Amino acid sequence: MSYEVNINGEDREIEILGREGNRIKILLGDKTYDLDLMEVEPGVYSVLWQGKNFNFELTPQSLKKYTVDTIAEKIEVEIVDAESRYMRSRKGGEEEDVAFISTPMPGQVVKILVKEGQQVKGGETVIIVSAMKMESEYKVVKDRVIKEVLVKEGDNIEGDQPLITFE
Amino acid sequence: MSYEVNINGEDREIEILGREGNRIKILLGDKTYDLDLMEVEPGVYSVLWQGKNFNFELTPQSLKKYTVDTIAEKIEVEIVDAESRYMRSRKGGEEEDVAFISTPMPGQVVKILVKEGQQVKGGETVIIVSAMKMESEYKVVKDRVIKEVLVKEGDNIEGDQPLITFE
Amino acid sequence: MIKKILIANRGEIAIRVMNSCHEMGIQSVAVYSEADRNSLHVRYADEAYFIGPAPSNQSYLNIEKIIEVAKKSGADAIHPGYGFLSENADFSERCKEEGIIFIGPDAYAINTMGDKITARKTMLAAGVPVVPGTTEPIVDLDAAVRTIKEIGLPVMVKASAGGGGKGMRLVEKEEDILSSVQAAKSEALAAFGNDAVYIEKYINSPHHIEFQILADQHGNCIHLFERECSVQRRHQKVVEETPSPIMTPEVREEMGRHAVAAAKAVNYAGAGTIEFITDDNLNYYFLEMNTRLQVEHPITEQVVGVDLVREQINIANGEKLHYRQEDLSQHGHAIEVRVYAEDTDNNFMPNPGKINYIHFPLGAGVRHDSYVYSGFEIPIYYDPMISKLVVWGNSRPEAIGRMKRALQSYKISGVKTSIPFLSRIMDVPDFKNGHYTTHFIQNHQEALKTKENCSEECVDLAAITAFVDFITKREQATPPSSNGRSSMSPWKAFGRKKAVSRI
Amino acid sequence: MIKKILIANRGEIAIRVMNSCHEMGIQSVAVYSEADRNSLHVRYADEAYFIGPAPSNQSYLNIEKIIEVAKKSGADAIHPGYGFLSENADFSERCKEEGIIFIGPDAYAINTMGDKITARKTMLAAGVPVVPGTTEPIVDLDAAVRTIKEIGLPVMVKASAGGGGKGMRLVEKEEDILSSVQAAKSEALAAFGNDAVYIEKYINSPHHIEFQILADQHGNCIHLFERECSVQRRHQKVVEETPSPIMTPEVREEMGRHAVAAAKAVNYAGAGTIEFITDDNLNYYFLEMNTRLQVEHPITEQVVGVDLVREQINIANGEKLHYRQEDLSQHGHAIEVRVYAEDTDNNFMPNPGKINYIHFPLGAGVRHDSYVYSGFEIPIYYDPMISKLVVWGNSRPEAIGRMKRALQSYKISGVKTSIPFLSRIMDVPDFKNGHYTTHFIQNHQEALKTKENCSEECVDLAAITAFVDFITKREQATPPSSNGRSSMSPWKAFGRKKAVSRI
Repeated sequence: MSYEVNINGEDREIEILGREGNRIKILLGDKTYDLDLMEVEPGVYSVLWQGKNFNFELTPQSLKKYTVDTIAEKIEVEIVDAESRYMRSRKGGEEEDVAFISTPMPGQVVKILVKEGQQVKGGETVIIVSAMKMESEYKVVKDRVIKEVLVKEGDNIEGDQPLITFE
Repeated sequence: MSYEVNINGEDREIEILGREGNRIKILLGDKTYDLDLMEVEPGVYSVLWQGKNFNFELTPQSLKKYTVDTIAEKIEVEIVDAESRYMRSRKGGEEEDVAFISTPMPGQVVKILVKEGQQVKGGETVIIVSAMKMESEYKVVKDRVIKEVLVKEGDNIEGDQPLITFE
Repeated sequence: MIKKILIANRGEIAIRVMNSCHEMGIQSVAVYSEADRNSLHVRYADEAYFIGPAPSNQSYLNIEKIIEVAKKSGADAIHPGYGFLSENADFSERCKEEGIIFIGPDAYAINTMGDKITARKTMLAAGVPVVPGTTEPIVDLDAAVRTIKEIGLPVMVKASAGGGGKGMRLVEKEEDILSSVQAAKSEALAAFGNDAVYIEKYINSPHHIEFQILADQHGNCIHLFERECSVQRRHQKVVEETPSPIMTPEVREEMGRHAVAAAKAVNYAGAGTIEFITDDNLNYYFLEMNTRLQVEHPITEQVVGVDLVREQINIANGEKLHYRQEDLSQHGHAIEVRVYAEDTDNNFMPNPGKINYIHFPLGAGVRHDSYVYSGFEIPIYYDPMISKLVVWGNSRPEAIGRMKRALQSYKISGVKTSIPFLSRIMDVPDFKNGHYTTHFIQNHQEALKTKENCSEECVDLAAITAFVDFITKREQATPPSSNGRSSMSPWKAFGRKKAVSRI
Repeated sequence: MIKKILIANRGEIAIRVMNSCHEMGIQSVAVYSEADRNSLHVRYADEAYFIGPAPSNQSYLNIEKIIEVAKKSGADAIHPGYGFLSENADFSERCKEEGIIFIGPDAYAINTMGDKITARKTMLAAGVPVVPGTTEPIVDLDAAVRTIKEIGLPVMVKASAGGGGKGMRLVEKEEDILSSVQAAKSEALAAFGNDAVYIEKYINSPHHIEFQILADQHGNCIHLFERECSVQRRHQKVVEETPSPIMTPEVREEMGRHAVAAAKAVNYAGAGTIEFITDDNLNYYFLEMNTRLQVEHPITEQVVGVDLVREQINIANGEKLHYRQEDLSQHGHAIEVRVYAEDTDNNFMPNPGKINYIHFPLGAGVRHDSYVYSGFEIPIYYDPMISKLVVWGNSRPEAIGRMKRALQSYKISGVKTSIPFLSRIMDVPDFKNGHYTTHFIQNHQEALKTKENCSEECVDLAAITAFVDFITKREQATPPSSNGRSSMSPWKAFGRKKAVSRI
């Protein structure tokens, strides 16, 4: 899967090149970082880069959004994955005619708000999925008719699995 | 269910007479205590009795055994329930001829070590059950033949439910 | 001899008082509201009693209930801390009636000092300087001009019926006196239909300097030198230090003498504080007396070496003061900052909530008065102060360096705090040089807002850290697939192994 | 000027040194072994470098690796803390060769003081009293008797080839001299085939009293008074205090002068400690010099008001001492206890492990030097000291009361600690009165083992609490039955509600 991180509003590609214990090699944009990165307390990371020590405290704002508290300033970081790109593209008006709803992450179905054959309006939530203790609502972008509901409430689901398909 | 607590080696009956929020009324032996009892941090209790403040730190030693650290001394406390009494009676040589193995607490079956029809020797473990993150081995006291295994590994079980029956 | 003290307070000050009780072998009795059952002061006391719902007027301000608990528990004295009932003359009186020692002054001292006009008159009679000004409204123009010349420039002319700045004139030059008074009068007349004015000395660069005093029941009174409390935000002290960077030995001695005279004028017994407004030239005027322990008392303790709560208890016991004035001296320099759960970027809004974890700063010269712990939820009902961080240093620069270090290693997660704001104060050149007045925070708003930026690499690393956290947690959340290990990349296996070893 | 310091240590002392670096605006470089990646000293430094596996001979004692990191990081100085490489003359020399400032004395001073015989001779030459005794074995009976009379009673006669107490005789009375020497000699002959003996002054009630000194590179040297360290267990200090309860101003001055003379005799530069063995009559003899910062240095800092690490750095910078002897005085009383992760009931076995939570004692007069935090696992590879708890009080009794209070509010769960044992020391009358020698712990073994018992009600409440915890956790663990709420008693519902609200 390919990822980007949105840092204070700007998207940059990110890729883990290697990892062994705390040591991690990562590509951000065109820069490569060799790091010793450790979660020393819940949500608190110590990052060593070229000997320099950075202490970061992470506060998750949602599933993929973090506020990173450095000593100097707070940095807003959003993880951009396939789902985010899809969501964005829909927001952007250039709507893909997707055939189904899926989640990018493993989780559990909390609530299904539609039935097979039901007509739903654009913007309506059709399913709520919980992952990592946070719930996300998945909406349709335009008016659709529900074809199949492939999961039921309480189901554990893997990522990128069709959950609800459309006519 | 009737309980006793074994305090530094001595058994005394204990019963909750009433509870509302932190307030609890409890009978220990022939003494009644009206308490305000609160777990203020994990494993740390503040107990107010007649205004006096007692801070206790609990260290579970096993499912039913605690070391209670008071400021002055450490008290060993064991909860005595039906199971304990049964276990004790078996240890004491006065073996009941029980028809099945059961657990006093809800939990999950970790491992079943016997099959139906199998001959087992006294003292052999037949099933391992986990409850509250701790595993307990259940043994037969004398030589038995397994009649039925009513549960399978991974099953969630309620307390006092027959798990394995004997011929 | 006092054997058991009820502390009619909560939070850090309740614990502060209990500390001295423990050290003196005195039993302590806590009281708590519904919001405070799991507060540290309850666990810290020998006894603890519930006194009512969370709002303080139904609990910590409930005199009947507190007296009832004192009697039930057999407490022979009550320490009110600061705030709540600490300056309540009725409470002091009531304790007396009930035969319970109130650790604080009697109703007479509280009442006299509690009323601004009575206090002013009492101080004038005792020869303590007060801000020069008229006590009666003046209508006559000539009388006004005469009064201004008596008081001396600069003065503030205020409409006696006024408010909102209308009919107010600052007069700084002699040639402006007549025109200013006339302008103020006609403005007052137009606005309020009344052209009477008050005249008051205007303090140009005001400093808030206060003196700690201790007085026993036998007429002895000493002072424990000054505290400089000019770093204020909306009249709330933010940073306090002692000695004051603008003080001289001569003025200190004179102010100390006046502070003692002020206390003696109301037959004071106990610990108290005389607040003075002081200008750049060290002209000083009595502002008010706080007839209780101050929030900022620790800096005096650090520099003078006297435990003020212990002395309060000794005095309440009827003992004579253990110190003479000549026994006392100032040793080094102390600074206190008040750490609040507040959002300093958002108009200092209180930010109560649950503290996920807290690392207190430790080590040489650091004193910490607090009542919170990891997992504690700061109640919404009371003052959102988390702690008072106090440092001591051999010199003022050493103390400032130490405070910066301490603030840097002070970590609280879960609530927003004033720590970064306090840290920026330590960096403002005017603070470092000791050149500041009560306008300091207002005058340095920009500097105090300015945040350091991360370096480019720091931003990159912050983003990488968030990403790694996301990926790691996600891997950990993935349920094992049915065919087991085969689907697991070495990478995933690492993630899982780490998760396990962390448990 | 030193701009960046590598701290070749771990634990509380690494953080202690970094604190002074932060306060002085100096960059700090941490080094860490495999066991210390999540240690606080790593997060606390500006830079941190990995130096090898957990065992200290492969990491914190690895001179090559540490020099390599110093060069890589551009550190211009190395602070060794205490222990590890702090008294390693080769390391001091190697730093010099590499052009890195070693914050400590040169190889000559370390070597001279590191060898007992050389140190003794150097001290004798400098006029510093050493324990009187023979330096060569004596075979002749008359010579032995003459030597004993020169040294003065009591003396210890020891077989020169001896060990294990054989051929040892304590001589206290004059009439026993001849017979004792004869007995020692014949016993020695029988046991070792050699009847030569040593004779040494016997110190009856030994006190361990040490003097802190500071010396610059310009020949100036001052002392910062004494520390009393007689509360020891197997030669490990357990409690230290200053001033010593047995000291007099006259002896203090004389010992201070001798301490300065001792340091000057080896051209000492830096912070150092001269240890003396002292008897009840304040006769004192040089024992050894520690050519580094001591574990117990904070009590001197609290009472004298000097930051010793800051002064070490100033000295290493080539600065002249900032203090003259006459500038210094002792102010109040300080006590330090060393809190260990150990099982004092089980022969003081180290008890490393994970700290579930920790509440540090706070408030007036409490200083805490530590490096642990809630959730931290104390590594098994190093000294199991958790922290040094230091209190300051106006007087010795006030300091003792404060220490008791601080120990009482110091809570650590997860590992056994020496806190209860230390608390009992504070209660022993001989300690309270200041009447103790190095035999204190040995002589009060019973009192130090004796634990307070809970009252009958306390025992009941402890049992009830365990029971309630059991029942509550059990209810929470019960899966909801299929027919939902109907099976839930109000009691259960309460348990569940509570569990939810706790999240």
